[in-house]
Amino acid sequence: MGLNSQPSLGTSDRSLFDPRFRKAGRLIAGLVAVATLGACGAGGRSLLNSEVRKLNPSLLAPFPFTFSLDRLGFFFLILICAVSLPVALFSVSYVRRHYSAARQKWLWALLFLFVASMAGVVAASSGFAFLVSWEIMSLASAGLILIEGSSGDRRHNLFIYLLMTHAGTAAVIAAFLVFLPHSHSLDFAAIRAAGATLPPGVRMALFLLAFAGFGTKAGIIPLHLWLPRAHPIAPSPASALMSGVMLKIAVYGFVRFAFDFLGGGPAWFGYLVLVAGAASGLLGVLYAIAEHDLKRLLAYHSVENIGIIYLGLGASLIFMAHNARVWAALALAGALLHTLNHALFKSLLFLGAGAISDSTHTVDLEKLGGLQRRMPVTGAVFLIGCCSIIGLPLFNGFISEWMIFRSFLGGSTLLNTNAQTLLPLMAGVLALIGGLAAACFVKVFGVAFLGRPRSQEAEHASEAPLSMRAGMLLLAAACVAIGIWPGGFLRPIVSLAQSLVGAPAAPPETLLIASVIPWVAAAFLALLAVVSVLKRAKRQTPTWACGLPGLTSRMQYTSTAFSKPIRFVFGRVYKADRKREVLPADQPYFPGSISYHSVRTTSYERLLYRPFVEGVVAAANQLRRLQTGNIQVYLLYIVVTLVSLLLYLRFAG
Amino acid sequence: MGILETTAARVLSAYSVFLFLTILAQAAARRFSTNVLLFSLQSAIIAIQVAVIGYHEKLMEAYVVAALIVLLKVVGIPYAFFRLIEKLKSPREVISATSAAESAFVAVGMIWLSYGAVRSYAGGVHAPEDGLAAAVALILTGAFLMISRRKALVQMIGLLVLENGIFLAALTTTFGMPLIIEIGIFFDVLIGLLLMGLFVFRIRDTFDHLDVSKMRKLRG
Amino acid sequence: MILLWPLGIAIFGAVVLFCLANPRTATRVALVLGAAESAVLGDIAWQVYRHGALTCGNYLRADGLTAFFLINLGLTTGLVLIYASGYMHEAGEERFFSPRWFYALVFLFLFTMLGVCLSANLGLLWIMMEGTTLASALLVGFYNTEGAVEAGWKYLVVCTVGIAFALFGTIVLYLAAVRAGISPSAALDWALLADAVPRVALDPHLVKLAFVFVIVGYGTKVGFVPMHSWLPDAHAEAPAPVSALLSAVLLNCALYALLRYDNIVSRVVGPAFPHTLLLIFGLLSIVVAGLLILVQRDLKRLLAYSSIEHMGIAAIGFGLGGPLGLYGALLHTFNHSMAKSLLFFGAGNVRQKCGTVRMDRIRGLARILPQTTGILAIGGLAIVGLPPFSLFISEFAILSQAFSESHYLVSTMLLVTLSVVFGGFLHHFMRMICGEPAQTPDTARLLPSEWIVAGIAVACLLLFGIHIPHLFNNMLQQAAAVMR
Amino acid sequence: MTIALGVLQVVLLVIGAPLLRGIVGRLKAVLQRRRGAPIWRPYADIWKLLHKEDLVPPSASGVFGLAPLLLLVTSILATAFVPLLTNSALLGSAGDFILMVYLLAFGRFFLALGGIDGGSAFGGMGASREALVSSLAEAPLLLGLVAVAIQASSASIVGMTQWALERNFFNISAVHLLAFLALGIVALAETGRMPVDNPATHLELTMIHEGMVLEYSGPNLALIEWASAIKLGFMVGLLIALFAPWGMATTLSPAALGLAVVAMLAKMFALAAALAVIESGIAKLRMYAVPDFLGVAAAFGTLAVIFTALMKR
Repeated sequence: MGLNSQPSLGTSDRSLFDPRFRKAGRLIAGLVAVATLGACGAGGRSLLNSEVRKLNPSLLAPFPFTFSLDRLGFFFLILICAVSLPVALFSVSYVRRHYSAARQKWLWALLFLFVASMAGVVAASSGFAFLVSWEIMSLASAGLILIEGSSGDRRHNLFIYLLMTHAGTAAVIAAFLVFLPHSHSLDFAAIRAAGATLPPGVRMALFLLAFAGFGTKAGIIPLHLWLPRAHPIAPSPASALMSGVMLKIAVYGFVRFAFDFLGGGPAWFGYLVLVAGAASGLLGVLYAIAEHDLKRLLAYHSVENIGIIYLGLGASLIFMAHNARVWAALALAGALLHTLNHALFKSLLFLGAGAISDSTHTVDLEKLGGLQRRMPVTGAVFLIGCCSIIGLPLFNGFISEWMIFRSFLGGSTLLNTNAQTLLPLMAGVLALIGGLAAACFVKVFGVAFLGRPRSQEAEHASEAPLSMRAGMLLLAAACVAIGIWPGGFLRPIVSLAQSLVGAPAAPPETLLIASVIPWVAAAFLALLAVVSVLKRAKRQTPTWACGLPGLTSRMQYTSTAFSKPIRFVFGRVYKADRKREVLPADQPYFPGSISYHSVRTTSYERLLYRPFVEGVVAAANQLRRLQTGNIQVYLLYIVVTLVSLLLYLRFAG
Repeated sequence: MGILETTAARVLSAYSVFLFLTILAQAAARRFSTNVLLFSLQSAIIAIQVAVIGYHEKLMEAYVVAALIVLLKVVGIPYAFFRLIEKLKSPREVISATSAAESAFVAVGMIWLSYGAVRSYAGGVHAPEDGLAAAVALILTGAFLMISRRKALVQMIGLLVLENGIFLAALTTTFGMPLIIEIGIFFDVLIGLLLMGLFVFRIRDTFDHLDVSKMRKLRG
Repeated sequence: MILLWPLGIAIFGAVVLFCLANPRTATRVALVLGAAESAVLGDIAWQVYRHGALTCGNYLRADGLTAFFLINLGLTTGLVLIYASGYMHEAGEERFFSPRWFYALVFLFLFTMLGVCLSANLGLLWIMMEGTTLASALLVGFYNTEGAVEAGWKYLVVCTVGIAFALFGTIVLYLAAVRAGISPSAALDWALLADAVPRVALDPHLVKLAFVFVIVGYGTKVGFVPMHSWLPDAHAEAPAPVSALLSAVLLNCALYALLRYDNIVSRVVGPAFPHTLLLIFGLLSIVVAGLLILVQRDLKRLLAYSSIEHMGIAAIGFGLGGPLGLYGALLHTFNHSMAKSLLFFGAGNVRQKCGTVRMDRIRGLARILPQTTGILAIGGLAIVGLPPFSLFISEFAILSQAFSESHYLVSTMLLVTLSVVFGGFLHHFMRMICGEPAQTPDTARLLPSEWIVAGIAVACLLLFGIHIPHLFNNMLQQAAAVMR
Repeated sequence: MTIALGVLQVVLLVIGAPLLRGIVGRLKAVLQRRRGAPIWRPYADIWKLLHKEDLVPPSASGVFGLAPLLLLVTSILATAFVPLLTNSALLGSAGDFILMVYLLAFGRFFLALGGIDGGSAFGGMGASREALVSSLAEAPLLLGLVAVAIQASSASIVGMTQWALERNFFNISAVHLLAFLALGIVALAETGRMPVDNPATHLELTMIHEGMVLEYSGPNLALIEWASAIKLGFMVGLLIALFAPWGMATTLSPAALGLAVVAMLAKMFALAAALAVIESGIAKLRMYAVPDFLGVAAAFGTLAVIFTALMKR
C-alpha cells in the first residue's frame, strides 16, 4: 500500500550506517525504486477510486500520530515518488564521484530521510504527524546543505534558510492550533468538520497564517529570501529534490488548508493569492534573467513557477467564492498539474546543472558554452527541460499553463466587475511571465550548451555517466509524455480537483485540450518529416567574422550581455548597487586600473528583514544593560517586584 | 502577680518604639561596629519580647527560643562580627550610597509605609498593630541596608535585620511557629552567616576589598 | 519509612565521602552511593505509583507529584555523578577544591533537594530550600577564581534574601491557617492544609498575600525574571556537573515548592489568581531570556538563560492548567533536565579541551572535538524543541493548551519567542561548530563515562519524543492529577 | 470536405505567402519612386537558396540545423488555425488561440537558439534583441486575443470569426478597435517589420532578425525566409479573420467561394498596402524605444480587456 514507501525508506537509510554498505548506492536506489513504484501503483489505484487508507504506527500520547492517504495525499505522494526515483538513479554515480565514503553514507541517509519525511507530510492525517514530518523535512534538507560544506558564506545562507523555515513553521503550527478551540482535536477529519462552521474572524486568521506559513516554504515573494540562497548551495540531487518536491509540499499544505479544511472563503482570499502569485511570477523570472549562476537562476525560476501555481490557486479560490465550481475545478486542476510538471522539469533542470558541474566543475554560465557537442544527451534532455519550463506546446508545461489561461478567460463569465477585469488581465501577466521565461532559457541553453566553450573546463567537458543520464532521461520522458498525451494524466487530476472544489462536472476545456494535442503532435511530426526532405548535405565553414581573422570565444555574447536589454528595460526592478574603483584614487583622470562590478542584492533583505532583525537585537542589547553586574541593583529588582505585586494586590486583587 | 502582667503588657505595647529607634539609628549609623551593636540591641529587645510572650501565653517553647536568640543574635553573631572586623582589618566606615540624613529619612518613610501596609493588608489580623508594623519596617530596613550599603559585611547585617523582621512578624502574629521549625530556621541563618563570612574572606583574598558594588565582572 | 532511605543515604554519603582522602576511592564510593540513591528513588516512585501517597511521620510525604520530581531528580543526579567521575580527574588536592569536598558537597546538596521534595511540612520545606542555597554556594564558588567568588556571593545573598521573603509568605499562610482554626501542628502540612481547605475558610486576603511573597521568594530560586539575576552567574562559573545539577534539578525543586503553594492557594481563592501570576512571570521569563540568548558571548551563560526560558515555559504550562497544560509542563521539566544536562556536559568538555567557553573564541569545534560537537548539536536541536526530540512534544502540548483556551497573547508570545531562541541557538552554535579551528585539531574521544551519560540522555530525549511509555505516561497523569 | 478545405487553405497560405511579401516589397518600391523587383522575386530567392549547399559553422551543434525546420513547421501549423475562405480551419475550431500563440513562440525560441549556436557575436546580439522583443510582444498579443475571445465568448479563432461575421462593420465594439490596434502593433513586431525591425538592413546597430540568421545559408536560410513569409501571411490572415471576415463563404457553392477568394485577396492587398505605407512612412525605432512601442500595445490590450467587462453592464 502507498505508505510502504515510508517505512522501507526508513529501513534503507538506517542500514546505511552499516559499514558493509560502503558502496550501497545501487542497492539502495533499487530499494527505493521498488518502494516508490509500489507507492505509485497503489497511489494511482486509489487516486481513481477515492478510498482512504489509514496507518497508525504509534499512539504518541497525548497526540495521535496517524497517517492516512486520501486522493490529494496520493497525488502528492506520486509526485514525490516520480521525482525521487530518477533523482536516486542520478545520485548513484553522482554521489560516488563527488563525496568521500563517510559523506556518501550521510548523504544517502539524509536523502532518504528527506524523501521519507516528505512522504510523511503528505500522508499525515493528523496535525501532529504533519508537523513532525514537516520539521524533519526541513532538518534533513538543512543537513544535506551542510554536507556540501560549511564555509562562512554558505553558513550565512543556511542560517537564513533555517531561520525563515522555522518562522514559517511557527505560523503553520499556529494555523493548526487555531482550529483547536473549534475542532477539539488535530485529526484532519475533525478539523475538516470544524472548518465548515468557523466564525469569519478565525477563518481569516487561519487563512492568513496558512498563507504566510506555507508561503514562506513555497518561496512566495517577499518571503522567498531563503530560496535562492539555499537551493544553489545544496548538492545537485538535493537541490532537485528541494526545488522539485519540497516546495510542492508547501503547495500541498496550502491546498490542504485553503481548499480541504476551509473550503474556500471570501473572494479577497483569492485576490490575495492571485496578486502574490503574479508578483512572485514576474519578479521571480526577472531576477532569474539577471543571474548567471545556473543554480541560482533555476532557484529563481522556482519562485516564478510557484507564482504561476498560486495564480491558478487564486483563480480557483475566486471562482469558488463566486460559486463557479466548474471553472474553479479547471483552475485548480491547472495548478495541480503545474505542480506536478514543475516538479518534473525543475528537478530535470537541476539534475542537468548537476551533470554540468560534474563535468565542468562550475555552474557559472560565463564559463560554459559549446556543451551540446560535448555532452549531447545531457544537452538534449536539458533542452527538453527548457521547452517544458517555458511552456512550449507538446511539452508538459504548456498543458498546465494552458488550463490556467483558460480559467482566466472564464473569469469573464462571473457577475462581478473585479473578477471580470482582473482575471482576464492575469492572462496578460501570465503571457509576460511566459515570454520572459522563454527569453531567460534562450540565454541559459544558448550560453551554456551552444556556441563555443568560454573556458578550459567547458572545452574538455565530457558526457555524464550512465546512471545520471538514465535519471535525467526518465524525467525528460515524463515531461514529453504529459506534453503530447495529456488525456491520461488529466483525468485523475481533474476528478481530484472536482472533489476538492465540489464541482458537479468536469470542465469541458480539459477534454478539448486532451483531444487536440495528440493531433497537433502528429501533424507536427509529419510536417517535420516532410520539410526535412528539403535539407541538403552540410559543409563546415568558419563563422563569419566580418572578414577579420581570429574569431575568439570571447567575442560571443555572454550571459550578462544577453540579459542586458531586459535588465535595462526593467531596470527599476533590480536596484543593482554598482562598485566602480579607480586606481590610483588620487588621479581619477589618469587611472592605472578601473575595476567595476555590480552586485544585485534583492532589496527585500535591506528593506524588510534587516530592520526587523536589527530591532530585535537592539532590544536584546538594551535588556543586556539591565543585567548590570551590581548585586545591589539585583536586590533592588527583587524588592521592586515584591512591592509592585503588593500594590497590585492592594488595588487590583 | 499584677505587677508582672502589667509590665508584660507595657513591654508588649512599648517594645515596638525601641525597635523603631534601632531602625533609625541603624539607617543613620556610619560606623560598622555601631551597626553590629544596634543589631544585637534589636535582637535583645526581640528576645525579651519572646520571653514576655512566653510568660504571657504560658508557652515553654518560647523560653527556649528566647534563649536561642540571646545566645545567637545578641551575643554570638555580634561577637563573630567583631572578630571578623579584627581579622579583615578593613576600614570601619560604612560606605553608603546615601548620606546618613537621607538614610534616616528613608527609614522614617519606611516605618510610615509599614504602618500603611499593615493597615491595608493585615487589617483582619487582630495582632498588636504596631508590633506588626515594626516587623514590616524591620524587613524593609534590612532590604534597604542591603541595597544601599556597599560593604559585604553590612549586607550581612541587613540580611540579619531582615530575618529579625520576619521572625518578629511570625512572633507577633502567631506567637511563633512550631519549635522545631524555629530551630531549623535559626540553624539555617547561622550556617548562612558562616558561609557569608567564608565568602567575605575569599572576596578579600581575591579582590583585596570588600566593596560588593565593585564586583561587576559578570554581567549581561 | 522508605522515605527516610534517600535522605539517609545522601547524608551518610556526604559524611563518608568527606572522610575519604583518596579521590579515586571517593569517586567509586560516590558512584555506588549514587546508584543506590537512584534505585531507592525509583522504588519510591514505583510504590507511590502502586499504592498512592506514602508518608513517614509528620514531616515526610511523597505523592504522585513528588514521585515524578523524584524520578527526574534521581535520573539526573545519576547522570551528573557518572559524568563527574570523568570530569573531576584534574581537580586539585587543596582545601575545598578536592574531589572529596566536591562529592561531599554534592551529596549534601542532594540531601537538601531531596528534603525539599519529600518534606510534608512547608516550614521544613523552607528550611531545606535555604539549605540548597547553602550547600550549593560553595559548589558554585568551587574554582575560587574571581568570577567564581563573585558568582558565589551573589548567589548566596540574592537567594537568601529571596528565600527570606518566601519564609514570610509561609508565615502568613501559617497565620491564615491557624486563625482559620487549624491546629498549629497541621497548619504547615501541605496535604492536611489542602484537604482542610473546603471545610475551614482561610482568609483569602492573607492567602493571596502569602502567595505573592512565596512566588517572589521561591521564584528567585526558580529563576523567574526579574529575580533571575543570580542564575547566569552561578551557572556560568560553577563546574559543569554542578551547573547541570543547578539547572536540571534545583530549578525543578524550587518549581515543585511553588506548585505545592499554588495547589493550596488555588483551592482557597480559586486558580485564577495564582495562575495569572505564574503566567505573568512565565511570559516575562521567556521573553527576556529569549532575547538575552541572542546576545550572549559565553556558552554556559547562554545555557543558563535558556534554563530561565524553559522554566518560564513550564510556568506557563502550569499557569494555563488544564489536562494538556499540566501534562506538557511536567513533561517539559523532565525533558529540559535531560537536554540541559546533556548540553552542560558538552560545555564542560569544551571548557576542558579549549580552555574557554567564550563562543567568539571557539571556531571549528567540529574539527577539534567531533564527538563533543555531536553532543552539543543533539542537545541544541533538542533544546530548541525540534522533533523528534521530546521537548517538541511538551512545548506542543503547552501550545495546544494555550490555543484551545484561546490565550492568544500567551500563545503568540510563546511561538515568537521559540523562533527567536531557535535563531539565537542556531547562530551561536553554527559559529562555534563550523569554520576553521584556531587550535590544533586533536581527536579527543569521549570517555566511556561520557558515552554512557550522553547515551542515556539522548535515549530519553528520543524515546519520549517518539513514543511515551505507558508507565511513564501514567505517572505523568498521576502527577497532573495531584495538581487539579 | 471541410478537412479538405482546411488543408487547401493551409496550402494556399503557405504557397502564397512569399507572394504577399513580394507585393509589399514592390509597393514600397513604388512608394519610394523606385522600380523595384518583381513580385515573384521571393520565390526565386527561396528556389535558389534551396539548391545551394548548406554551410555550417564549426561550433554549430544539431540545434543549428534543427531550428529552421522547427520554425517552418510551427509557422505552417499556426496557419492551420486561421480561416481564410470559409469560416473553418483545420485546427480553427478545436484548437484555441493560446495554442496558436505558443506554437509561434516555439519556432521563435529555436530560431534564437540557432542564432546563438553560430558562435558569432551577431547571433547572440540578434537572439538577445529578439528575446526582448518577443517576450514583450507576447503579452499584448494575448491580451488582444483575450479581449476578442471574451467578446465572442469563444476561445477558438473560428468562433471569433463567426461572432464577427454575425455583425456588420458598424456594430463592432470599441473592444475590437483597441484589440485591433494591439494586434496590429504586435504583428509588426512579430513579423520583424518597421518600425520594430528592418528586414532590409544588415546594419549591426539595428538588425534583430537578420542578426540571428546571419550564419544561415542555403536551404536553412530558404526555410527561414519562407517561414517568415508564412508568418506575415498568417498575421495578415489572422487580422482579417478576427476583424474583417465579411465576404467569407458561408456556403460551399462555387459562387460563394469565388467571392470569398476575391474578397480575401482584396483585403490582403489592402493590408499589404497599409504595411508598405507604414514601412516607408515611419523610421525605425531606436532599440530601446521598441519596449515602449510594445508597451503601448499592451496598454491597448489591457484597455480592451477592461472594456469587455465594462460593456457587459
